[in-house]
Amino acid sequence: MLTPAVAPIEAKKKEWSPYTDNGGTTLAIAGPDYAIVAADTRLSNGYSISCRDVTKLAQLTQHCVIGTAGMQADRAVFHKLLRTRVDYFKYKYGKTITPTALAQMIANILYGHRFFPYYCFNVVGGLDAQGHGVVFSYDAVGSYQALPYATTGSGAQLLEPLLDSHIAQRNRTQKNPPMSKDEAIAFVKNAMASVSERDIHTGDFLEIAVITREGTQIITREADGVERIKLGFD
Amino acid sequence: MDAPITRTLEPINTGTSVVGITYKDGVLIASDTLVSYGSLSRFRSIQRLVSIGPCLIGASGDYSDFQHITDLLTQKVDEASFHQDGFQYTAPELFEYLCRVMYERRSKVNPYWNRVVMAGSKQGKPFLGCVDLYGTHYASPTVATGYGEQLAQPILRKEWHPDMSLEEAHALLEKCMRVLLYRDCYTINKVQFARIGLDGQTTIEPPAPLTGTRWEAPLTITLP
Amino acid sequence: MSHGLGSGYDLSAGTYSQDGRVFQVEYAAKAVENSGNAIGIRGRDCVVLGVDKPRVSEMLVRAAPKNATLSQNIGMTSAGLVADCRTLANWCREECRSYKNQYHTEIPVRVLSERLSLEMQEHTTTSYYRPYGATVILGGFDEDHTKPQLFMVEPSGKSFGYRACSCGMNQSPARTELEKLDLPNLGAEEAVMTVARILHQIHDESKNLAFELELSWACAATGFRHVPVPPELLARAEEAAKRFLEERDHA
Amino acid sequence: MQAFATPEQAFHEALKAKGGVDLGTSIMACRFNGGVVCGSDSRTSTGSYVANRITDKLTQLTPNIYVCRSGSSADTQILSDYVRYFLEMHSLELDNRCSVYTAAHMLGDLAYQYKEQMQTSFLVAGVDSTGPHIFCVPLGSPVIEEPWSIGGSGSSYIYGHCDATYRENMTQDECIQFVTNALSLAMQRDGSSGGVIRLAVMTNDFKVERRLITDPPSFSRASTACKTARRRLGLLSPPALSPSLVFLPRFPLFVVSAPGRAARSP
Amino acid sequence: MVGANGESRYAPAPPKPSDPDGFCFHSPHPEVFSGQARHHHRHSHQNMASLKLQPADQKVLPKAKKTGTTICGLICHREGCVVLGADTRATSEAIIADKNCSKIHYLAPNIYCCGAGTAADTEHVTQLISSNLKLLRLNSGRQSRVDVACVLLKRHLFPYQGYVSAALVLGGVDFTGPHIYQVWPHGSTDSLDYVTMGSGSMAAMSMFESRYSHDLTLDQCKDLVHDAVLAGIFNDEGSGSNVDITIIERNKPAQILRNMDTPNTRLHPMRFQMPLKNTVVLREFIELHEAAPVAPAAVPAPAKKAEDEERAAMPLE
Amino acid sequence: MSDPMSYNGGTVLAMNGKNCCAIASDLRFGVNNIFVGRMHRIFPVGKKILVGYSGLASDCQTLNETIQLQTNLYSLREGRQISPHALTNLISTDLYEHRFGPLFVEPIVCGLDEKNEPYVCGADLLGCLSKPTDFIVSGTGMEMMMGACESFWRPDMEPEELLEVISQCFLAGLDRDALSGWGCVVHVITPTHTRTVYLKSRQD
Repeated sequence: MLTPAVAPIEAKKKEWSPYTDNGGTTLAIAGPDYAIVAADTRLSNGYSISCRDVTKLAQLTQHCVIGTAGMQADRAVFHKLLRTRVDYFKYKYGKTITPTALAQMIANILYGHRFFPYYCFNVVGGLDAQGHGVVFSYDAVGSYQALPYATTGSGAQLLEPLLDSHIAQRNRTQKNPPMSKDEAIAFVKNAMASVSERDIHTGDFLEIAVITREGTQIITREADGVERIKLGFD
Repeated sequence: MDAPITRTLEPINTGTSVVGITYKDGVLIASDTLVSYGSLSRFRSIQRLVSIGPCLIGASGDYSDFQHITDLLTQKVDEASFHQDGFQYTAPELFEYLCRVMYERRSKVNPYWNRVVMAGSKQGKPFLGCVDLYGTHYASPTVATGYGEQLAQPILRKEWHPDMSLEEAHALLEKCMRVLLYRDCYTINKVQFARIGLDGQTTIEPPAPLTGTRWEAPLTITLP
Repeated sequence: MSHGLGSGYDLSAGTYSQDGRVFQVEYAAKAVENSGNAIGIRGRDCVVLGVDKPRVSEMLVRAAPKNATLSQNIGMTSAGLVADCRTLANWCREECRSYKNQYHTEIPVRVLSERLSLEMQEHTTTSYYRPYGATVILGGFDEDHTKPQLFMVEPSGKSFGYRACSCGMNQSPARTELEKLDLPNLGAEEAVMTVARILHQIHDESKNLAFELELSWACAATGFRHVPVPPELLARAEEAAKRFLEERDHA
Repeated sequence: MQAFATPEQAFHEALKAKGGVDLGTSIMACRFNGGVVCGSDSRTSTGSYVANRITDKLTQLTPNIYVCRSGSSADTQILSDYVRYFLEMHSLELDNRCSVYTAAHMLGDLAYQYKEQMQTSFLVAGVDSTGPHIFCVPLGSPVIEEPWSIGGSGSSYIYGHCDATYRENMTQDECIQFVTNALSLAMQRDGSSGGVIRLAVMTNDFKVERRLITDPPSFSRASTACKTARRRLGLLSPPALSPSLVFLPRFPLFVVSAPGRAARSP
Repeated sequence: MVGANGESRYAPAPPKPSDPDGFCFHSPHPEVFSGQARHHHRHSHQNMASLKLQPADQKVLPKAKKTGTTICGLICHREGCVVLGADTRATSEAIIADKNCSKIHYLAPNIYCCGAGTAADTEHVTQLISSNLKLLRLNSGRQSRVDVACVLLKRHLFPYQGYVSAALVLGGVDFTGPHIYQVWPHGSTDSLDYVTMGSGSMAAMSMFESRYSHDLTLDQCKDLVHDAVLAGIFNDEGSGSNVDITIIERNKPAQILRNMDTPNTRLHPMRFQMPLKNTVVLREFIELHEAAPVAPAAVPAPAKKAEDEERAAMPLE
Repeated sequence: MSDPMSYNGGTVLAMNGKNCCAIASDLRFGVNNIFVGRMHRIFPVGKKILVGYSGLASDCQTLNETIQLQTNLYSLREGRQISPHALTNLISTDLYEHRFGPLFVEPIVCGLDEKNEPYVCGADLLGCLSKPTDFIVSGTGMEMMMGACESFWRPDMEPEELLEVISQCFLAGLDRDALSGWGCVVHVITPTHTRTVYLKSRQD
């Protein structure tokens, strides 16, 4: 005979969730001839900062970068899986997967885990066949959408209206031409600094992946090359 | 009869903080030698820092799970060595394996209830990593688990620098362990240090009480 | 065992011949006799395992290792079909691992040899299997490190403990040489030298086949772990062996 | 909700409330200079009812190894049965006595594997070719070797006593006395422990002796005043304590001195 | 003691729902616990009815502003003074509600008090005690004593059983010398040489425990408090922004070093000016404050048309 | 949506400028996610002071009426208009009085003080005051407004630019908050006049 349960401990068991949120914000912008994916590098655990320098970006192909907020352990596995799938695609079809196809594949993988989802909130940026920037935004179970810009993570709510206003130029009578690449990089710095001012889980350093026809450059340092791109450390 | 139950899914025999830093020639980690049983300081001289092949590991959390993890890693390292093809796991590789093990158990909703610190070297540089029961992992020059994350990490982040000598590193960790001794209920004054050099040489020091703890206090404290 | 003798009764290990023999097993032993030689010596506080690996091709850079470490303290060498030897090595490794998982101690060499002999014997009883064409020499220490252990398991499943044993093409001359040794007083390095010498000595030079020597040992110097003999010692042993042969030829 | 010092106590109380058959227990094992002694109380309970008052919680695993069981009666019995069977096969294969280490780890592995379903806490004690050994396999199932070990719900009350009284290299008689005293102290204070004391003494020459102590020593000093009063009234004869069973603390008395710094003026 | 009932000493829990079918706020009825709650203001329960708006199974606690906080204080024995420190972040869940709030509250000229917990509680409790101290000073003509402030605080907090969630570090200097008290929301107090409170308390305590000694000079004490607050700011996500320090010395006005260190200034600021007249205005009114006429700044669209537009956009009306 | 703070929806935003300040609010009055009608949530308290309320509509109105009553009495008693500083303290005390059965309102006071210095101050539902130098938001769209404000707000804005910035920030946030919308009103207070502007916005 097995002995019956112990109430308090059983209750605890039910409480344990295999999910945890490590915070952080991602941002992606599609430009006319570039795409940008950016994220902070903080790894939060409750109210404490586990590590100040953990990347949320993964370059999947020459012209495609994914940024993932949410749970770090899931993200690590998810990125690893994507890398192998990208390699497998190359092996099978003899060419690199396009960002658009990859975007669909990511959605399929996420939906494949519909009933034990990856706690991952992704943005994907890349260049399409014409060399125009494309950006895709996902929920945790694979619903996705192509957008001119996207943001996920703990600071997404703060960031989204800012992007509406500054990039889509909603509610404006006079529209400016789309941002150049350098303007966009400056804007990303400003926007992420704004988020880190108001969201406690976002901060430390900023990583920006800039995707152009020439390839992908991940900017982690300021132009002078000495300093990392800092966000708030507090 | 009730449905199958999972009553020891919470840790019972637990170890508290493990603290680690890299220094000029390797990695130094420290922990006390207590395994608590609830609030009872039951096993008072347990070595919680273990040398496995190319690395040194220590963990806070459930001790039986830690024993199991130790067995797994030892087996992994041993099996590789039997083939005598010159292959040896490096610390980051073993760390990656450990992360996958932790993540797998987390995905079965039956985690190893630990936060494991792993020390070793990576391409001639010290390596120090940490993985928790969710599989969350990171490498960092300063690592602290359990109460250490709250109480030791601020000191480490403030005072650590990459060129520390062994003596400096030792003194810094002693300072942290002292603070933990003051402010963590479930620790005892019997602390063990272990280090692993860049050459993989492991030294586990015998446990000893911390010196220089201060307990001066007024004879009486009268509250208003 | 000429072709005619077995006629009809040698097709399967599941069939006896009319005079009570299992030809398949004897063929397996034959397969062992067609291969290079393996020698094991249990000296004073040491076990040395040696094998000569014929150079099957001049193009071969380095022959694959034949001595295998099975657990921390146990090694094996073998003669016979190379692939069978490898399979058995892996089988043994798995057995060592599961024993350790179950009992949290290293498997004693004797227990391993018994289990291995059971496995090999099982392959001699049904027509489904082909008997292993390999003889395995197991050597090493038990967990208490008190006494070196040496066992040899043959294709039939026969398993005995030995002070020294040999198998392969020239097992008889090797045995003759081994019998001359003062085994209980043989030190580890001395044993390495001896194994190298005997392997060179028994090697049939008429065939003029070059061979590679592979030696492994377990002794106090290795912390009772089974490891390959260090290259420097191996070179020394080979040199000494060659010198010995030259001197013998001169004499 | 009541606060419990140990998970074991908490579990025991919860199990009592639910009506499982439970070894609310005091068990103990201790090494001496030529072997090992293990002992236990003899009470098995369902809720507050004593289901068995002369239980034998010491189970022989091999001729040279005993296990003291506490936790759920059913769980501990099935696990020790399995381990006994495994060890028998093991020692047949080995053609030798198996080590206490192996026995403890086999039990520990099983208990760890089923730790979500079972509630077990063991002390494995025995002698093998390397001498006497005691392994503790508590709830949660780590395997930890100790020179002496106590377990069960009653153990919470005697840690201080054991810490203060244990000495290394005791003789067999001293060790038996130590175990007996500790267990009877636990049985006096723990409602879930009681009955008689059972002992198993294993010596390095692989002899095993079982003992049954039907009159555990009593240490009730707290009620001295009361007894004196009644004695004066002639209601009670003086207590007859065997001198060898008198409990004498061996720890030094600490002198509390005032610290250096003067108190702040209020 | 606070820690003894299973609640964390470091994160005072919000009020727990206890009413099975109503809203989760539970009135502790302090008068029941203490006959002396009379002199403080009453708390009204008139709004309890509106709480029934919610379905019984979904009870959400409205978020009050919290000061996920690092506050600390220590005594400088060498110079007989007290140093208090605090960060300046106020959070509402994971959002920073205020980047530069002040958490060191005035109680008396020689007594200050840092507050952690629910921001409104710390504000109002300290204000209340401050005014009570003032009344006592007026009545007695003597300087306020720190232990009096401490007693007033604990007498106020205890009847609320922790529901007034103010965790305080009280510090001051009176004629008996310097004092630091730690005041828990449940009303227990500790008198110590150095204390910390709030979500960053452990980070701050790590600095104190490793560096405090009785021989520190005032400058060293100030540095230590500064570093303790910084430890909270950089290691605890609930704390952030700037360092406030208050130094209270005997027979001197307190030095209030508001924002004595600002290690987290805004990075990557936007440099452009928002283009003007970029928003569509439907209607516009100008109300003059003074009699003097002021020309309205360029009225854009005719109001009539704008009204029409708006009406068109309002299908429901 | 059982949180009383988001039962009716609505957002208020106030910003500091150079010698001026501005306050904006939406006009939506809903019940959870259902649009019911429009309401104003910014009310004047004397001249040059506006108070915006977000939260449970009934409590907004209640608090407004209480405040109007008390400030009127104040004016009668003192013979002068209440200062924004005193007003915020009044609001704070009023709110804290209901500590254990709170009014679900987060008011924001925006105005010019006696010296015509801009004064922007907010309170949470228990009456904790927060007086920033830049801007303050309350209501269901708090997060959404904050991001844009953090980027677009600059120190020392003139009334024209202030109007533009607060409008753009507010409209940006409004579009992303499901519980606010249906029109938007902005008041810019300068020493001489208060300019009230209705902005074109999405009607959903």
